[in-house]
Amino acid sequence: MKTKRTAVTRALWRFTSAIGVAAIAAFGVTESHAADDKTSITIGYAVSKSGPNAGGADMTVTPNYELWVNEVNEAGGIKLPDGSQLPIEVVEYDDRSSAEEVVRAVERLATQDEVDFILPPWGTGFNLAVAPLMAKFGYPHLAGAAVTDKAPEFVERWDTSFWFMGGGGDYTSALADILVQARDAGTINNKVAMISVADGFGIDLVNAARPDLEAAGMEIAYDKAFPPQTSDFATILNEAEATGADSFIAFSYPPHTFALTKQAQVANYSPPVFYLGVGAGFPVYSDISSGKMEGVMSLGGIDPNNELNAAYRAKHQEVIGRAPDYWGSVLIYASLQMLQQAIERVGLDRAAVTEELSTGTFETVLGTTKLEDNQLRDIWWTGQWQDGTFVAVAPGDRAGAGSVVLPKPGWQ
Amino acid sequence: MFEHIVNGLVLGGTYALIAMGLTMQYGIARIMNLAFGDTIIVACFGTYLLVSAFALSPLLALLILVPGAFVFSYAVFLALMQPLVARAPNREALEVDSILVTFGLLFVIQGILLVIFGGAYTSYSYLNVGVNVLGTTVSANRLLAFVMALVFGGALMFVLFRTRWGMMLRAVELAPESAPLYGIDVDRVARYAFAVGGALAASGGVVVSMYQTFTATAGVVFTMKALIVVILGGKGSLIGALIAGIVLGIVETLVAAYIDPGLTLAATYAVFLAILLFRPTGLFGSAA
Amino acid sequence: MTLQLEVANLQKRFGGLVAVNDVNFSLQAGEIVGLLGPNGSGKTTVLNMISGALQADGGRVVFRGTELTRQKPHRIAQHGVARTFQLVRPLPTLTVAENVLVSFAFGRYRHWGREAEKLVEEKLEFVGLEGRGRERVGNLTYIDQKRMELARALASEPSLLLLDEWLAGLNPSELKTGIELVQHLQGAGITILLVEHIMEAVRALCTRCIVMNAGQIIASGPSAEVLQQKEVILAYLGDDHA
Amino acid sequence: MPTYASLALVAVAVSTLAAAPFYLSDYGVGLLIGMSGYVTLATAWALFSGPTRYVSLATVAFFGIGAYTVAVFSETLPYPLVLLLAAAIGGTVAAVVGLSTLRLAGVYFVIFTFGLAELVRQTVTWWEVNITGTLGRYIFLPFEGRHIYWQLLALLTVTMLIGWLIGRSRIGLALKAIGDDEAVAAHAGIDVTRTKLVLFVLSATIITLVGAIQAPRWTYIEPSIVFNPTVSFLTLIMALLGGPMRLWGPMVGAVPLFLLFEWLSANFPNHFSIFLGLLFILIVFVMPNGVLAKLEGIRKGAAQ
Repeated sequence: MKTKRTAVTRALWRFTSAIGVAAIAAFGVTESHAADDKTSITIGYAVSKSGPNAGGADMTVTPNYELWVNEVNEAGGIKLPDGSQLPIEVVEYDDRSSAEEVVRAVERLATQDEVDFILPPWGTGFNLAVAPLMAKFGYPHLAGAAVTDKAPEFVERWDTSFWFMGGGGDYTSALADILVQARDAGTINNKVAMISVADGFGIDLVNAARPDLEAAGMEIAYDKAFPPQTSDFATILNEAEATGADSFIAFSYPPHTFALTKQAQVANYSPPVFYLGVGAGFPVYSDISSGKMEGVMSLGGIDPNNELNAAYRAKHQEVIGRAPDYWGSVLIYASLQMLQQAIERVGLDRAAVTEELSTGTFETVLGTTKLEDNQLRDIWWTGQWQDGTFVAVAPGDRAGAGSVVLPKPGWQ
Repeated sequence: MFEHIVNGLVLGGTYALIAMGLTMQYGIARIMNLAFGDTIIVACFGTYLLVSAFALSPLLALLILVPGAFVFSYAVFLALMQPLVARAPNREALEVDSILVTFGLLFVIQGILLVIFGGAYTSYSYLNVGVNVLGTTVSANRLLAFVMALVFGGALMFVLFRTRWGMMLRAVELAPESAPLYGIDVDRVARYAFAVGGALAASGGVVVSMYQTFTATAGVVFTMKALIVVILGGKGSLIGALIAGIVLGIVETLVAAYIDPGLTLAATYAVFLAILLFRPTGLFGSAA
Repeated sequence: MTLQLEVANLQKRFGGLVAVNDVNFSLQAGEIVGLLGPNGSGKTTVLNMISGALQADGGRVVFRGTELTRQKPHRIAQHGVARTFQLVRPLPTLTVAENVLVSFAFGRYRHWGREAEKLVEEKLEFVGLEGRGRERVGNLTYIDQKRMELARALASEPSLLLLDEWLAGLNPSELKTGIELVQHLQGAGITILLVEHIMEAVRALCTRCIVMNAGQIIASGPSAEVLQQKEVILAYLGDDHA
Repeated sequence: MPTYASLALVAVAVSTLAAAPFYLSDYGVGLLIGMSGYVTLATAWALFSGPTRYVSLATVAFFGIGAYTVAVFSETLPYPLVLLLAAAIGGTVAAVVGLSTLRLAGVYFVIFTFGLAELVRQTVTWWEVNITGTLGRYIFLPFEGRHIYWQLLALLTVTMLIGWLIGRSRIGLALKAIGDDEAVAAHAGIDVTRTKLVLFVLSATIITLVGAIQAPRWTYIEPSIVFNPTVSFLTLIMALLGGPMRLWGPMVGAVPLFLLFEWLSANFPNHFSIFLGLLFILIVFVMPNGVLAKLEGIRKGAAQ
């Protein structure tokens, strides 16, 4: 009996010591550092530096955060309304591509590190995961790398959220317009072959595209989703080609976009309309397609004659060592500039900054920018590779838009 | 139908190539190497570096990376696996230990790649031209993978069945407990088998990098595919890995063509689980 | 005498090899019967089929009127058939007492709690391991592990006990103790099927013997007679020469 | 029987932990959520895998099933019913899987369970894309961090209680016997298949509930978020670090490891993977049987 009792005591000792460790850790981290003399503006962010999301974050989000911080600090910091100028101090975490991690990282930034502002993570899902917290703690949430049709609804739900990339329907209706014009001009037939990656992004877009295309009277001859891990597209392209459709649309991620391009070249499949998803607007796409990307379409695009944008691209190349992509990067960079200008106007009071972001007008790399209902609507929806540049072609009535050139030339 | 078979064969060639390496490591060296895919990714980045920085042909990269991977894998076995083998009381304990250690190794390799190359998607083009095979156009680089799988498979098969060293390998695979009775140094054989497995992984990586986009964190995808093929073929069986890889390629292609591309992976796992349940020794494995 | 176990037309193949071919025998209550034969003659295979470790390819095993043929091992144990193993198989992470407790907890009458602890103590005392219940089985000597295994088999309170070379490897004085233990069991009304090579033990214990060679029964009857038969001697001699 | 004093000690510990959200920041609560989540996962995992030595990588399959159930039904059913439903689905899947796989041994079981997690993920993805036509799902439940934490704490307490009861019961003895030698266990009268199945289902049901309880914290879920294989691996390594054969082992492994990960990701966001990997290797080499076994070894060594 004696030995039994000691076993229980020992177990309890273990239990209490485990709790002790937990408690020490929890208390240890709650002591906040006193911030009487402010010597810097702290900006925190959690992005995926490892795990499956790292590829996307590393292309579109992280480099722009780094570029912006670098620029601000080189200029001596952000000028506050009281005349002081404070440099930015960064607190960064790796969310390891895990939703639970990103949520906790934001809680940590808000309640333990007590940073002045929090920049969002990469991806629609993760932006939605942190949105309730950002609203709860009163941080403006500049959701950059998130495509969602529900942005208006989210703005109502979380009034500190701002959405910079539009929704799936914006991109697909712009594409449908282009197809209708080309069909009516007799350049292409009525058939569309469409594939999408089976995750949030692909499904959002394909769900938006179906009604748009049907409303436009196009016939969807092939419509399949493929798993994100797919690496071989020979069969899918064969089947798509066999439908006789003149338009091929893929709502894909970079690995698929690249693989589709390579396979299309191998199979010499070059339909008049060749529209791909994320990745076709990456600078590296030119290497991927061996320089034969003329006529390929995708989301985003730039106005090649816009000097602001050209300067941004040059600066990105200089500081980060590579060019930004032609879609999301510039939008995220613009959101940071807006944050900076809002701080310069109203100081570090987060509510005031949120209000200013919502109502103010800003000079950014996109030109004069103003949000509508907390959303950036002045976005290029469709771009096309023309003479080595990914030129914005829709909305066609926006200043600086190029015109679509169809049919796409062969893979020469 | 015929074109799907050809496409499936070519796709399966890649699977076979990478799976043969794992079957050497798992079947003969008895190490369940979860970092196997990361060896492939290292070779991908290595090739990319040699191609982009030194303008080397990816085929020449083979000559550098494959011996490099052999030495690296040999060293890994010596440093990390040998002590585990020595202390393991039985096969199960070694399996659990090796899963854990190689899981750690996976993170170390991945972490180093992330520090050096970042998390970005990486890709380049080489031999991305169509080749007509019996009326079906396939890409030259994938065809190369297929041919390499056959050549390496054939060469290894020759070594296994026609040389003394091969006989020792097979002895260790079939009866690791009694092999020492015949004067076979099991540890040494295991070291070499592990190193050869690593070299095969690297050769797979070089070829894969020619047509597939890779990131520092993509290794686990290759590990899983290779593992599935190895289990399908029967662990330790090279011919099994070769055939199972090709069968898997054809199954995936047919499912994509006739059922739904969205179900290719589900089909893969379903086939895999069914084999595990009904014939756990694999299609070509020796009876348990 | 009542019929305890009836084995009829038992068959087992491994691949192309016929390990057990048309084996028939029966045991009466309270008997100790020896199952003899050279190595590889199929004795252990018969034992494995009775205890459910192997599925018979043909034939039947009926125990006290219950068909055991396609039952799982744990059902057979609960019906009252217990066994030991050719090489001792202790449960290494359990204590000696826990090893025995397992059979009380899941055997024929499923004892648990204080009552089971008491029964375990009794069984350990019976096999000569009194007071050693808290030890790890790894610390026991070979003979003590054998004792423990017997205690474990008895703890499922069987009416038929299958002993697979339980006396092998004992020195002469241990053997004497072992034989006495088995005789005690008979006194307690347990029927015993004994696979054994030690002739001294067979002569001392078994009223009847069944001799197998190459999967078949080649002789059976009262021990004294069977052990004299030419065929039986030949089978053993052949084995010794191999 | 435990003394009243030790019972009181447990009661004090649980109520202290339950009161923690009132004096901790949201981040503190977040830490406790993460910790209690992983402690529960690791303890539930070890309920089955510890004694039987069946190394399961299916943790995330059940975790994800729980999260998805909440996402699908949170709008239409009352929350407690959703939890019950999640438990029922997780348990049913585990029963079906268990019946077909528990005869696989060793590494085959490991690989099977990993494949199972992927199969579930692929099937859910395909179903959502082709049948329901959506992929991401939103969970708008009015829960704050502390509500989730309390639920997890309750689940953890129940799990520990179950583990403690099992350790003292017939089935606990049966599990240990099975882990040592299945054939001997069967011949002693233990229904090996049923015992393993019961424990597998129990363990999987608890894991499913962890996923279900944590899901509202992420607002939006999709297969790549909830079927993240890292969950399986971390659960495994935490349980192994502490020692899966002991009731307190998984907790002793999970708490420090969790805090270490947190510290690493804060202080070395760019080198996290490398440290994590080195740590794994170190654990295997230095304390292969878990911290508790190591501690006992040291204590024994000191006593001699």
